[in-house]
Amino acid sequence: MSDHQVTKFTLLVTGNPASHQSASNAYQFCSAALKAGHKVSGVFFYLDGVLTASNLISPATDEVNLPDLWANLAKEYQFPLEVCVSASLRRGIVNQQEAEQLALSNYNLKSPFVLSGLGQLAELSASCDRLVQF
Amino acid sequence: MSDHQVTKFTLLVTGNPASHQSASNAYQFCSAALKAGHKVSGVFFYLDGVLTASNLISPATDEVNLPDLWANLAKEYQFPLEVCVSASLRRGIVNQQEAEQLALSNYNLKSPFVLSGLGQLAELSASCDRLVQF
Amino acid sequence: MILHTVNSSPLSTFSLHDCLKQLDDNDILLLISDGVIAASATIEQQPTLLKLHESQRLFVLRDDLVARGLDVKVGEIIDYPAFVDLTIQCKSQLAW
Amino acid sequence: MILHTVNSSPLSTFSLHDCLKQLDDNDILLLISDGVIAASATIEQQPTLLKLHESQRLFVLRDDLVARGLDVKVGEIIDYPAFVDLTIQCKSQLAW
Amino acid sequence: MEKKIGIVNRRAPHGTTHAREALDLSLALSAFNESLSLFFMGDGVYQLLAKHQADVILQKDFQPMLQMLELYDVEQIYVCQRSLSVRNISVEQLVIKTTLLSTDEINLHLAKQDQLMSF
Amino acid sequence: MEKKIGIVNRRAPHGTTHAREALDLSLALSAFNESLSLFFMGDGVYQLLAKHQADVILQKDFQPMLQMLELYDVEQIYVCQRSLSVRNISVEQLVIKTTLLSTDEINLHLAKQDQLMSF
Repeated sequence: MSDHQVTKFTLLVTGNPASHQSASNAYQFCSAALKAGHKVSGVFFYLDGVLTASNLISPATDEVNLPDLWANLAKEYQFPLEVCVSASLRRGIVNQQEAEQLALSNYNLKSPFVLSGLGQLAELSASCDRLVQF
Repeated sequence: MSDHQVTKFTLLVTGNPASHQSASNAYQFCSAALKAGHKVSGVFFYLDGVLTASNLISPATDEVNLPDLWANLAKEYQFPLEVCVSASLRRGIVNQQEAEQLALSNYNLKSPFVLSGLGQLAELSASCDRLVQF
Repeated sequence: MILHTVNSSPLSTFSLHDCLKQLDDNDILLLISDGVIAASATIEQQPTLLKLHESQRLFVLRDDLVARGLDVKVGEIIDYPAFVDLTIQCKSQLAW
Repeated sequence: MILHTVNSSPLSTFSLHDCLKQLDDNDILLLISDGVIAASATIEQQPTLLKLHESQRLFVLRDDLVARGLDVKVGEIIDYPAFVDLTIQCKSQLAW
Repeated sequence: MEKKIGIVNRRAPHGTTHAREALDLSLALSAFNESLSLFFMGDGVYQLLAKHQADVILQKDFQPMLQMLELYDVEQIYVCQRSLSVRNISVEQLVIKTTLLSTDEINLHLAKQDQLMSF
Repeated sequence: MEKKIGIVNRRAPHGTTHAREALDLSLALSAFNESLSLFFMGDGVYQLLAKHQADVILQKDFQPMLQMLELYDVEQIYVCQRSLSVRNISVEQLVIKTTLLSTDEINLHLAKQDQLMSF
C-alpha cells in the first residue's frame, strides 16, 4: 500500500474538539499524511468543527489542547486553517473585524485560523487530489 | 393530568444550542413550566450545553438567539443559569476572573449566566422536586 | 414510575430500542425531537408501541411532529404543558 | 472505489448498517473511533464483515482499538500511514 | 475537468442542524461547481417531506431554501426509494423534484463522484 | 431524607466525552450525596473494560479515576449482564468491582431513584 506520488489533501473537520473524537482523528490523519511526505492544501472547519478555532479553550494540564496542536502543525507545514464564518457566528467564534461589525465587546479567533466563506471550501476542493472528512 | 401544587424544577441542559434541538426543547419546557405557575430552582448547563453561555453567539437575523432567550427568561422569573466551569474551560467559555487567572486576553461569559462547580448541581438537585434532563 | 424521553430517530440510533428494553410495567414513554419519527414510520418496535398506546403510556410532543410535517400512527399527542405535567406525575425522568 | 469510514458503534447507531447497504462490490470499509467496536463485538453484521475481510476490504484503525482495550474478531489492523494510503488508493471517501 | 462533488444527506431534520447546514453548503458550492449531486437517504429523506413548520420549535425553516436549488441549477437530486418506502413517504409528498433511485443505482452514482461530503 | 440519584452510563468511551464527563460529575456529586448509584449499560460497559490507552488517541485516560469511586464511597455500581454478554465481555475483564444485574433487576434499581441523569 505504499505510494511514492505526493498527494494533496483537503480535510473537512465537522466535530466539536471538546466532545467528539473525530476532531483528534482528523489531526492524527493530517499529521501522518504530512510525515509521509504528502501535502495539505488546507483544512476546512465546518459545523461544530469551527469550535476548534477558539483562543479561549483551556483544557486541564493533563489534557491535550487540539487548537494548539492544529496551530503548530499548520505553522510547521504552512497550510491554511479555514473556518466557515457563518457556522462560526452561530457558535460564538468571531474575529476582530466581525466583532466590530456586530458591535461585540471582544473576539476569540485563534491565530493562524482564519474565517472564510464556503467558497473557500470550493477552492480547497478544486485544488486537492483527495478530500477526507472527519 | 392537571396539578395544582407548585413544583420546583431543576433542568440539566447538555446539548450544543447551535447544533442540537435538545437545547430548544429545554427552553420551551422551562418556559411552559413557569407559565403554568411552577418554579425553577435553576438550570445547570453541562457538556456541550455550556456553549449556551457565550456572549459571542450571533445567529443570522432570521434565526433564534437561544442565549438571549434564556437570559431574558431567567431575568423575568429570577432563577440562576449555572454553567459548569470545568466543562466550560474545555469549550472556550470563560468569565473575567478565569480569564485573568489563565492569562487569557479576553472572556466571553454572557450575563446573567454564572460559572460554577458541579457542587452547585448537587445543591440544585437537593433543592428541587423534579430534575429534568435535555 | 419513570418518564422515559427519547429524542433520536429509531432508524438512526438504538435509543428507542434500548429504552424499550428498560421500560418497566408502569413507566411512561414520551417521544420528542427526532424521536417523534417512531410514532410515524413503520418500525420493528411498532407492536410494543401499540401496546403502550393502548395502556395510555405513549405520548408524542406535538410541536416536534408539526415542525417535521409528520402524522402519527400511534401515541397520544400532547403539548408542552402536558409534558410538564407528565414530569410531575412520574417520580423521575430518564433521557435517552 | 469508495473508502467508507464508520466512526460510531454498531450497537448504538445505524451507521454501519446503512453503510453496508451502500457498500459496492469493490468498496473498502475502515472502522475508526467507536466504530472499531464492530470488529470486536458479536453483531448481526458479522457474516458480512467476515466476507469483506476475506476479500481484504475490511480495515480497523489500530490506535482506536488500543485506546479502548479491544481485540478484533475480524478485519485487518492498520495504522494512520496505512489509513492515508487507503484514501489515496480509493477514488473518494464517505464518512458515515 | 471540474470535479464531481456528491453531498450525502442522511440525517433527520431539526434534531440536529446537519440538514440545514448541509443545504447552506450545497447552495454555496453550486456557485463554484456545476457538477454537484445531492443524495438524500436514510432519515435524510425527511428533509424533503412537505409542510415543515420549524419555527414552532425555534429552528430555522430551511425548506424555502430547497426551492433555490433549482434556481442555482442543481438538478442532480437523488432520493433513495427504499428509504422512502420504509418511512411510508410517497414521492408526491416531497417539496422538490427529485430522481428516485434504488440502492444499487445510488451506488452507481456515488461511485461516479470525485469527492463526497456527508451530513 | 437525602435524594437517591442514579447516573446512567450508556455510551462507548472516547468516541465522545460523555463517559469521561459523566465520571467527573459522579465523583463530584459523591461529595454531596451518599446515595449515589451508577449504572453501566449498553455500550457504556466498554467504559469499564480493562487496559484502555486513551493517550494514543489524544484523549484523557479516565480509568484511573474509576478507582476513586471506591475511595469516595460510591459502592452502588451496577452493570447490565446482558450488555456484557452481547459484547463478549466477562466480569473479570472489568477494572472495578461491580454488581451484575439482569435487565429486570436494573429496572428495579432505576425505579428506586428520585433523580436520574443519563450520559
